[in-house]
Amino acid sequence: MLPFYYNIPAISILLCMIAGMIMPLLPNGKVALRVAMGVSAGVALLSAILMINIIPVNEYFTYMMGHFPAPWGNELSAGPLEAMIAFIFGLVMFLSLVGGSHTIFYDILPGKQKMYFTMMSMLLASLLAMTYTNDIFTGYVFIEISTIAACAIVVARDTPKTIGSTIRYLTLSLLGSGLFLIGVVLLYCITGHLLMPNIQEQVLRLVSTGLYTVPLTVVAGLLFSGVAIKSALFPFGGWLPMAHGGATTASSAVLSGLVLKGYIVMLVKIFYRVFTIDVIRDLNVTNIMFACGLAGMIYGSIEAFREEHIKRMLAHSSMAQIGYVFMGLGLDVNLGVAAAFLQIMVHAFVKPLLFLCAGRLSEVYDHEKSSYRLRGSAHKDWIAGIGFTLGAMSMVGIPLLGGFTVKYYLVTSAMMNPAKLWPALITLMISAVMNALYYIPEVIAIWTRCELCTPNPVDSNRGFDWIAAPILSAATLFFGLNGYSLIQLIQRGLALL
Amino acid sequence: MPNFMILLAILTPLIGASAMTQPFMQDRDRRERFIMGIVVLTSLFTFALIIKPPTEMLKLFRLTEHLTIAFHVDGLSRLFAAIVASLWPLTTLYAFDYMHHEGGEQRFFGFFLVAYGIVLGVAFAGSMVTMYLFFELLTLSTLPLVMHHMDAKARYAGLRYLIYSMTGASLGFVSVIFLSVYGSADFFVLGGMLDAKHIIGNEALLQGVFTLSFFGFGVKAALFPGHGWLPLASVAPTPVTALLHAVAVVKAGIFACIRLVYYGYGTDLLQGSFAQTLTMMAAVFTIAFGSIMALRTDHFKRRLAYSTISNLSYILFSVTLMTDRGLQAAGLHMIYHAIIKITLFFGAGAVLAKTGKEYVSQLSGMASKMPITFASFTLASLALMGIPPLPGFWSKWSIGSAAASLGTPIAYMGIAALMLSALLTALYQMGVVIQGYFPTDEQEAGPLTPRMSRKQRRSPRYVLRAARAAYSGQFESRNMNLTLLILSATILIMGFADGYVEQIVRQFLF
Amino acid sequence: MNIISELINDRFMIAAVLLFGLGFMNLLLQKNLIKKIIAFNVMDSAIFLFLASQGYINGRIAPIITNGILDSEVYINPIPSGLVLTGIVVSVSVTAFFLALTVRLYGIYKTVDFDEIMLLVDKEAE
Amino acid sequence: MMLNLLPMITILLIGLPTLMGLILLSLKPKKPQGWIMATLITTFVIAISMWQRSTGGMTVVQFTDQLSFNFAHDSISSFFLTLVQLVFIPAMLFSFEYHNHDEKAYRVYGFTLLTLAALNGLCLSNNLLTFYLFYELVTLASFPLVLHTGTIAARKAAVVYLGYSVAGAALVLAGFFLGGAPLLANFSMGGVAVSQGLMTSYAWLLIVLGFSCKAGMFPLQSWLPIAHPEAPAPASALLSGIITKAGILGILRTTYYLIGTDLLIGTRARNVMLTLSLITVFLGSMLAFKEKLLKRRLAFSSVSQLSYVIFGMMMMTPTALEGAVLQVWFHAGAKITLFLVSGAIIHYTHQTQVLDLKGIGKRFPIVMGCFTVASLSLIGIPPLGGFIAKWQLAAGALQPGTGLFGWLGVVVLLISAILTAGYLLPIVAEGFFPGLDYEMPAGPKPGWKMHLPLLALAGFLLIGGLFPVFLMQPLQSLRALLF
Repeated sequence: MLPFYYNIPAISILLCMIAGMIMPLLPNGKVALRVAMGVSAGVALLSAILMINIIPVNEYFTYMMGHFPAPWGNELSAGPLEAMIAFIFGLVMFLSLVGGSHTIFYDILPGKQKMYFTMMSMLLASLLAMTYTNDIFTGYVFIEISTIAACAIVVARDTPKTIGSTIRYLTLSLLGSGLFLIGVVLLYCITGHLLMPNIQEQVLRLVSTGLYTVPLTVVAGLLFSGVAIKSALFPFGGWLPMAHGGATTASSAVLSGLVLKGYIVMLVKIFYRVFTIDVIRDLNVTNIMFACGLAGMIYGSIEAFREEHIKRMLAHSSMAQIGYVFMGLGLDVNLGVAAAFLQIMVHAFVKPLLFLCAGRLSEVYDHEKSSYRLRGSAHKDWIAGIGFTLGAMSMVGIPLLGGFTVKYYLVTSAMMNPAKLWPALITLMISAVMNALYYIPEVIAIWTRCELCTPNPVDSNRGFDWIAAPILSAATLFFGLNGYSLIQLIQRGLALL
Repeated sequence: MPNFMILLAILTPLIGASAMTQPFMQDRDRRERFIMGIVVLTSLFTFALIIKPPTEMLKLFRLTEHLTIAFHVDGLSRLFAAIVASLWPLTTLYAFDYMHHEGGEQRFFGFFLVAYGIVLGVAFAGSMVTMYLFFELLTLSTLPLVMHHMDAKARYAGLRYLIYSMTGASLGFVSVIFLSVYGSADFFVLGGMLDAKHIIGNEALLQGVFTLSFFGFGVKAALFPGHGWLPLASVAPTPVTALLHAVAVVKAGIFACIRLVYYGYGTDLLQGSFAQTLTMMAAVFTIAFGSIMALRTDHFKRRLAYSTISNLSYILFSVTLMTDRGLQAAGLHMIYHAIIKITLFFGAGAVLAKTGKEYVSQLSGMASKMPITFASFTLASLALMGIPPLPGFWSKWSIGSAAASLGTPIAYMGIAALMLSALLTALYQMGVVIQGYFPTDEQEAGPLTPRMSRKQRRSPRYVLRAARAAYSGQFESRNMNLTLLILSATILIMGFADGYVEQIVRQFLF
Repeated sequence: MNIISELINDRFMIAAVLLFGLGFMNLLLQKNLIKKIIAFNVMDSAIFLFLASQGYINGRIAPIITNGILDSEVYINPIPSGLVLTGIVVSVSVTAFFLALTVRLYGIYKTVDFDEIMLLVDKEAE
Repeated sequence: MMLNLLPMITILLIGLPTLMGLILLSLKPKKPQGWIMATLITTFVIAISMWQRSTGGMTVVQFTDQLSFNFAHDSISSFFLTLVQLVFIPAMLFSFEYHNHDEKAYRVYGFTLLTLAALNGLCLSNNLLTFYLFYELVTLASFPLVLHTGTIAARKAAVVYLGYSVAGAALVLAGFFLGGAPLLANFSMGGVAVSQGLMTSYAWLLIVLGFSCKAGMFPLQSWLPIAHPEAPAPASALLSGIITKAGILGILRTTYYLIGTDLLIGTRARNVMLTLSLITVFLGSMLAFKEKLLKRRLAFSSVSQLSYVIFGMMMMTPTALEGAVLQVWFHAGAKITLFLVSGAIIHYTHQTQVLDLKGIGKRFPIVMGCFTVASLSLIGIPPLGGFIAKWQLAAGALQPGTGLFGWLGVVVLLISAILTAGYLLPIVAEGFFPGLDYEMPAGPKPGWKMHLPLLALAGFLLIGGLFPVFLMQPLQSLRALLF
């Protein structure tokens, strides 16, 4: 009889899916919202239990779905890293729902609200599945599910603009998943397995014999480019600003904070558990990641600097932040990958914080989104103001906040790889300056009183004021102050993959 | 002195600032009493720390294995903190009158107090990352002050200020990491925090990184490539230009550079390296460049800003000598230039505030209308020119002799630059004084003070009355004159007591 | 001679690659939304064809136990077929979603040309 | 007895004029003449009473262990001190009449007195730091004189004057830095600097160049002909006649009392100075010869004449030094006379061009008489003072061991003397013999306040020429001490 916490991954996934299915049966959106919040909170709780159980003993286990043992059956695998990620996904999903609930009911037609929460739950389910799965084909399936769910929560606020951007988003996502699928299929044809450990031994055998290096490179490339498209890495990121900028606040928060990261988590898991990092290094995929990452950092920052619509600006900045992640992955050093994961976690908190606060602030001038029109809004809603300021500071990289820790570890790991040190360093510096240039004027604008503007009284959103904003801000500070212990945890988790 | 006093000194003004947002601060008298109270209290704490520095370091958070947020009070901190803590109350006093006609006082004084706390934070920072933290915060807290007017000009100046500072900060950030990785711990130690066994083989790399971050922190000190923001920033209200852009912020930049050279990388690593050559050349160039630009500028405050640029590079030049004498000379000029330049700016501000004259060429004959202002301005100008025994001479003296004792070609170039800039200083300062005191016939000044009969004029009562008239004249206001008089007195006293000042500086630093 | 036989052996794979390329390019570049959807389906079916062809082994039968033969040497590999089924389900659902969006847009703008639609959308935005 | 005398005379010589000057500037009295004269006479009496007495040093402020303000009175001090007081009285007296219609006269008087104070401090200062202080103060106190007329040109001239002087001071400071500690010692006979080889001689060169700027030596001479003519005549007389001597004193102190001649003879630095001084002598005379504006011609003549002094000091032979000191005295006398005369002419005829001075001698016989005497002295015609000075200079230059420069110097001096005659005597000739067709215009005549100073100065030149002993005797003792 295996201990209870072995079931937690499966339970949390199934919990979300079931919740998603029952949503349409619920009386109205308010109830559905509560259910969704409850589910995501539950997921966070379960993952916390899982963490408590496995992190101290540093355990990594696989969990068999159904009754077929490997190599036929379908497995989940979990370790400290997956547990942490799952916890963050659950928590942030919960907070986004809590903080964004107002705008959800403002933006979305009553008829569609229940569906919206269905999609949210499905999204969480697919994210968790992508994190936990031990079977690459299952991975593909959940990628597709997440695609549909993500597009759905974008289109939920159904205006022509969002529909249009959704179609663009959908098209590119489909291209991405197509590439991913063909990669999976090729891998299966080469190795004859779908479970990561079994594939791994085949791959290692092939590599040792030196056969099939070209097909392996092709496979790695296909998987990478599939994920790159879906997580809006530089050349493929065109769809992101429209989609994230147009969606309702909660959706943007979740999309920028979580969805983009889910794919990357899965990619890293594949690279570690299927190819092993050394093979990937030999296949030169990391160099491409590195280059694309740097390009993304610069491009995203510049675009964000030129953007005036505040939410699109945040979306552009997400592109830059994804660039940080891929740079970390591309550095060829374990600390770099760890730093990338830290960035994933920090950004998972900071970006929702920024989106939620921006949403609140724009409510002050009845949902006006252009930066210049937000002057003085922070005085009307000082919690959102402080939250936004904190997030912006973290993005700029002020010590004591998460952003600084990430930057520190990225540079430190870059110093271990002299070949990539200077490009990484210079790009980091440029993008840091750019960050300051578009975040700080924003902060100043929201804090300067303006006489001409006519703010309308905002009804207080208790969920946001008392739960979402404080917790997200606290998390930002937490990452700033405990970087060392976290990075060690992550490294231990990576070692187990 | 327990070491949590440091936090007390840093936090007091911040708390005070948070009170500024409250509506009950609308009332002017109450607000001014409150602000003055906070500022004086903070200065008292600071002086307590300077006089009886706490022995052990105050470690707050451990960010990573190498980075710690820590505070301590060492010689350099005491020096810098003393300057700041003694000038801040004066500026506050001055600002009360000045800001009265600028408006937006609540916001202004709020950030003014915040800046005080943060500058103290820079002064008492015990580790590289702490200093970096407060450095960034300093930029953010002074930005609203630069953009105070919120018109296009101010916003443009603010943006430039932001770009320059952030670029500088990100260059400095590199050093934060390299020092922490190549060093044993990132706490400041006189002589360098680097770990000897890590240095071997990486000298060139470290020197290169040092050069980068020296220019990075030099941005705040208006070192040549990064000087562009300072003249623009003179759109800010005068108390800001005077205190922040002549003393607090820019001296913080220099403070950081000193930390970098003497407490971070250590002079042993840098002495005689290409890093020293590069930085020193930049400083030398800036000295000449600043003076020339100052001479060519007609806008009063901008002229002073350029003069600040050149004078700051005196200090940086002396810092890059990388000898103990150089460090001491730098400290000396830090003190003296602070007092002199703040006096000059107050003079300029008084003219600007009371007559709205912005350009030197408009000032002809103003001296007869604002006697005290122009008297103190002249005194400060002489001090800046380096007329013995005024303070400017002594600091220039120690810089020059320190450079001569180093004796490298660039050091001699530096002396030449000092001399050139002495000449130019005389020209651009005396230009103002001449305008003030000797209006040409073409541009005769307005009505002078009322003439009296000889008997009246001989009588001592007249002298008193004249003095009183000057003290609270129609053009000059009480607080401004008070500050100006205090500062002039300080300049004179310091000039004659130079021996003691140098002794104190030496005692602080070594 | 053997080149021909090679080609004949790999006929499924070649067809799959051609179809995939066709679908990919159209999905990326096609303006007409309906054609986009079709292209997507072509692309997916290409992958399924490929997968199925990989799983099929000449001269064997589907793994359905009818006449009591239990020797696994007789049957083809069942897993690819399973994967294909899953894939078909996924692609069908995506197609449905995509079509739904298209219908909404057509309802608003009376056209299925994506570029035109985006132009109209931007015009509305102003 | 001397020692406790020093504080008093220092206070009186420096403090009294300063006080008077400040009072004038602040209270702007209408009729300050009496007070001013009283001050001047007091200082004069003190200077005379201290004639050739030498006291020990007196530290006023001790800044650091090395840097201090230190005063002393010795032979050289007394030479310059006496001269200063001597020439200020007539110049001031003259300016009373010159400024009789001037609303802002108090400003001239006040700054003149401040300049006097600064000059006195200069003569009494006993180390280079103190000297530097008063050197700067002389500049600051005297440039308002140039500024006084308040025209744009005057302002330009003042700024030029200021700039050059400060640049000179900056050079001195640079020399300080190079020379280092030895230069901080108190002045003492024959110098104190321990040999530091090349660096010291270059430091010396820098310092001397810096001082030579005030003395208008090439290449730093070009401010002088711009600034001096712009000032009111009495002021420009003082500028040209006595304030330029501040530079001379500086050179003399550094060379003979700080570095010491032994260290310098034969160094490249010294040769540079000799060459420059000779160039200036010739250049100044040439330019003066070609100049048409009277006051500027006189200014150029100062450029040339002062470099006689520098040349004399650079020869570093006892006789040449005597010549230099004598030249200081008699050039001061002559040049002040000339400027005052030009002032009188300007005041009463508003003529500034040389060519307009036809028959001026017939109109103002006494004034032009003094002009003639001064010119002759400046050229060096016996029995006037200038002759003795030039004679001593030449003799000193021709002493054994002076080498090429000696001969060269004498030749240049002769040429320059001829040129001097060439640019001064025609004025006299034209003035007294305008030709038959000249009829004298009617107009006001100078009063006693102008005549008396001129006559006094002319008399001084004559007496100095006839009985030079009162200068020669102390000079003998001085050379005994210096060499």
